[in-house]
Amino acid sequence: MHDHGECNCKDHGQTNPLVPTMVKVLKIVEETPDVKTFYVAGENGIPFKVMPGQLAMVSQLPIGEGMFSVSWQADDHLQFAIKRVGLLTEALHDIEVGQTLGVRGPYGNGFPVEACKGKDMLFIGGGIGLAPLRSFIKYCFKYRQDYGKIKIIYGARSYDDLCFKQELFEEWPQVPDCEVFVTIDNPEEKWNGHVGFVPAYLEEINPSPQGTIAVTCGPPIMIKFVLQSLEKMGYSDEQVITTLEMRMKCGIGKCGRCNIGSEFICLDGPVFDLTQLKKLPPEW
Amino acid sequence: MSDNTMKAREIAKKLLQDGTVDLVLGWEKGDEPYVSAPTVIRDASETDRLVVDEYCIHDLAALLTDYRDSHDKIAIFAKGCDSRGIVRMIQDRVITRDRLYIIGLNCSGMKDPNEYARAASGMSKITPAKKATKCQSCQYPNPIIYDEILGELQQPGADNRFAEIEKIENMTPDEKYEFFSRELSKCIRCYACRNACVACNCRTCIFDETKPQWVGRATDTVNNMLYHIVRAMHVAGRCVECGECERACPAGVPLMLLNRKLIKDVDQLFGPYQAGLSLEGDAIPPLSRYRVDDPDEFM
Amino acid sequence: MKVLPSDKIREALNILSGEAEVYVPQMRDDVSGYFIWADNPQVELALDILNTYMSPKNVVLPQTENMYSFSAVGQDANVVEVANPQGQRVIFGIKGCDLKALEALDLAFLTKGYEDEFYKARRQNLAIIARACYTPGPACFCESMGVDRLNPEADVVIHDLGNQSFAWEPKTPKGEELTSKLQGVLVEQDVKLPQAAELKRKIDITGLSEKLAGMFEHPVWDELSSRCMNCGTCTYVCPSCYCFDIQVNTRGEAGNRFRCWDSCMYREYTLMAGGHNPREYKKERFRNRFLHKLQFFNERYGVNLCIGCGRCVILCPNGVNILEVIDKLKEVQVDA
Amino acid sequence: MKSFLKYLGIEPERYQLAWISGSEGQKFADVMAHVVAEVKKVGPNRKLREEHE
Repeated sequence: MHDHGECNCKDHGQTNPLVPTMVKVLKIVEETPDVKTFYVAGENGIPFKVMPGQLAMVSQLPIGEGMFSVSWQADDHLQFAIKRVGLLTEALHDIEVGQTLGVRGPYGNGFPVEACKGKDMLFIGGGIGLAPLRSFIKYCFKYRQDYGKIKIIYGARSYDDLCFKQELFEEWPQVPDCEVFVTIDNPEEKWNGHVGFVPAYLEEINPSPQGTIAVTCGPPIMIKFVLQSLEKMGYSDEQVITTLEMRMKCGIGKCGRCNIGSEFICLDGPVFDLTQLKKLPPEW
Repeated sequence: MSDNTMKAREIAKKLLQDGTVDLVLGWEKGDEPYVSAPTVIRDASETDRLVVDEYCIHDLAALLTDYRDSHDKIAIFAKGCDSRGIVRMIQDRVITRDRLYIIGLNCSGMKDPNEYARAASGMSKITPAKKATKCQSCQYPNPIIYDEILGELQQPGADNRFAEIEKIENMTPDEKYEFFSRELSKCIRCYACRNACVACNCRTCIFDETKPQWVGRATDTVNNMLYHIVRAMHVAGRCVECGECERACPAGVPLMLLNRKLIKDVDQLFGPYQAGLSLEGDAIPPLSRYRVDDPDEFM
Repeated sequence: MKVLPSDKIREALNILSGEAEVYVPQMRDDVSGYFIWADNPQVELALDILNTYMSPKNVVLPQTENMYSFSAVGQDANVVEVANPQGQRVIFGIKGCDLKALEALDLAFLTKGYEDEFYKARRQNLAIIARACYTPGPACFCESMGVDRLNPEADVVIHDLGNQSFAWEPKTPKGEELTSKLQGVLVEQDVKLPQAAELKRKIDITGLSEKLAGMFEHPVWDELSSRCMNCGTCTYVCPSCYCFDIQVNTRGEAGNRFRCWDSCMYREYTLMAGGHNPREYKKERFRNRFLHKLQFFNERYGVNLCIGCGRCVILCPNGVNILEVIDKLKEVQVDA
Repeated sequence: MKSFLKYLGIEPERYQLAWISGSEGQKFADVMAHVVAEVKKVGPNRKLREEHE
């Protein structure tokens, strides 16, 4: 069972892991027509500490609960980037600042931030898949000296669908030794950057696997092609990490639905490296 | 029935060998003498697994929904009630008639393997009936449509299907509610009745919907009653009275009391009509079409 | 040895019901299950049948269980009250196979980093009066699954002496406590325990879990799953199936969040909001259930999740039989 | 539907259908008054209601 890093998921407000603690929405940033980032915090700051890549169950009590990656854990608030796809997310997109939400967590193993120290980092994201990666990217920037060169390859369906545009185009390229490559699926007039799918763009850039860890997250179909491309480019299984998405209800490895084989995404995942993934049945 | 088994195997082998069909949907024996279970055979050499005996009670048409998106040509065994199920599937656009090779069985009434399994299990003290409850007052023992037929013509039984219904109709409202709430509170919401039903062939069932969620998943009496009322109304006018829902129910809920009431109402209100009896134009279920002379006393 | 005479059983249950909810096997129309004795003591006890259709898992995992109530007014909302099912519970007449299933549920709910508080509250103060099983049924294969049917691990083990009276054998301090509560009805008798009948069904599953690990893509799964119609009967009557769903019940500005049984056989069990479903088709769901029973749970907790009670074999409307599935899985060649 | 609900034990007065066009305001008022009177006669409904424990 993966250890939970330094996070202390046992001492959050509630003893019962299934009961949420209340937080208030401080700020809502509209990233794209269907993605918003919510800044939430409890009365005494963040309800619990979170490591990059970990998840939390966000609930609007009368509507429902959903599992989301924590896009970033600042000192005084948590950020969730949520795409409008279903019953709960639609309701969440209608709320305003000041709304009370329930949060419980943190769940999942999170990215192996320690093991990646000293390595070059290659982040490959698709659509809303950038949200979990962002928590690791900003962690690398926070401890910039611990990590080598950073490359970020990110794609979305259209220019409007690109998440975190402000960071993507202004902030991240300024970070020392960090390159950002952005692509969209089909050409648009106001876009003069690269056009094409992420896996193809990845093979075009062809970053060398030497001392590099590749981290990918996006729609399942994109992950499958990216994994193939990485293997073609000589990345060994240990060098490739992905974070997966499944339907989750309890978040504590009990309700049984988020399993790939005998592993639960919410408890043993969501982060797996390719060696682990290959041992599991191809059913995700 | 054993010569039917021989004939069934020959037909199936021939159909698979000359490629008329890609798979045969029939029954094979389980490891108990009273168990015949549905099976799919694609390889001509395996057709001697097939059997046609007195325990072949399942309506195989219900499994056709698994092949709605494939192009397999299917040979399917069908008793009287099953053939009405096939009509139902065709009328609901699940599968087209030309993809089916129907081997009809004139049926003299089947035994319910589940009843025998329960009796033999030691978990209940019921004595299994010689003829399953659903076959007791069967009106259509001979298949409605078929490409080939096995067995001699059978006579339909006495028609007292609605005796129970009338008995309930004469009860007071409170007695009726008390009866149904007690019966439906036994329901454990395993949806065997829905999955066994040929009329329940929607791609996304209303009970799987979450946006909005029409019927709660809690198993209290009201949610259970709502589930059964909504399901009964959805199959009203389309239910072919095969009785599989009641037979499949692990909790013994008398579901046919609901379905038969609606069959009686549709028959009386919307003109003489029994579901799944013909594929011709005018046999469309009455609640799926509008006629000027439909009753509307509320106008 | 102490004996609980048949005419004193009702009295004993009434005594126990004084301070605890006593669950007993009862027949409701033709469905048998474990119900609270105090709810309707007039209903006959179902002690003369092999086992109940509905397994006793509802004692520790009710089919619908309220978790917490909340109020949500305007922009703010808060949890009002978290359910806390304290109170003593006694289960009377549970058999060795169902008890082994309870151990599997304990592993699932109380280990691996998190404890389920609701389950723990129900499980901790549960006294178990288990019934030794001398007359197995045709579909029973519990001993092949490692179940000790004659000497189950319980607080008290009772042995049916044939005339509806039971030899009473306390095993744990809690058992002694129950015995002292009932010493008014228990009588001292020297007693000859009945001869245990042999199990008709034996099945050897050694090495099956390892073999299954390499059989995920094997075509046998198409054939095995062809007769299944994906209803939830097998998962709901099974004593060791524990998957649950979390739902909300909102009435205006208040409501409660509850959990209820769920089945991996349903399509929307793994259907994601965006429409992606890792187990979209019947074969995948059927395969996942049997792999969970015979491989996944074993890999994760070291114990098989199938305890050989035979309920799914008896109650499956389409005749899916786990014994035939196991035989087929063992017999099939794995090329890779 | 009306006959089915009656069959289940819901008093028929509780479930009534009426076809009223947008312009028939008066008929709407009459039908409403009629329904209210009928339901009052039958008394408060105890059926198909979740009892809050």
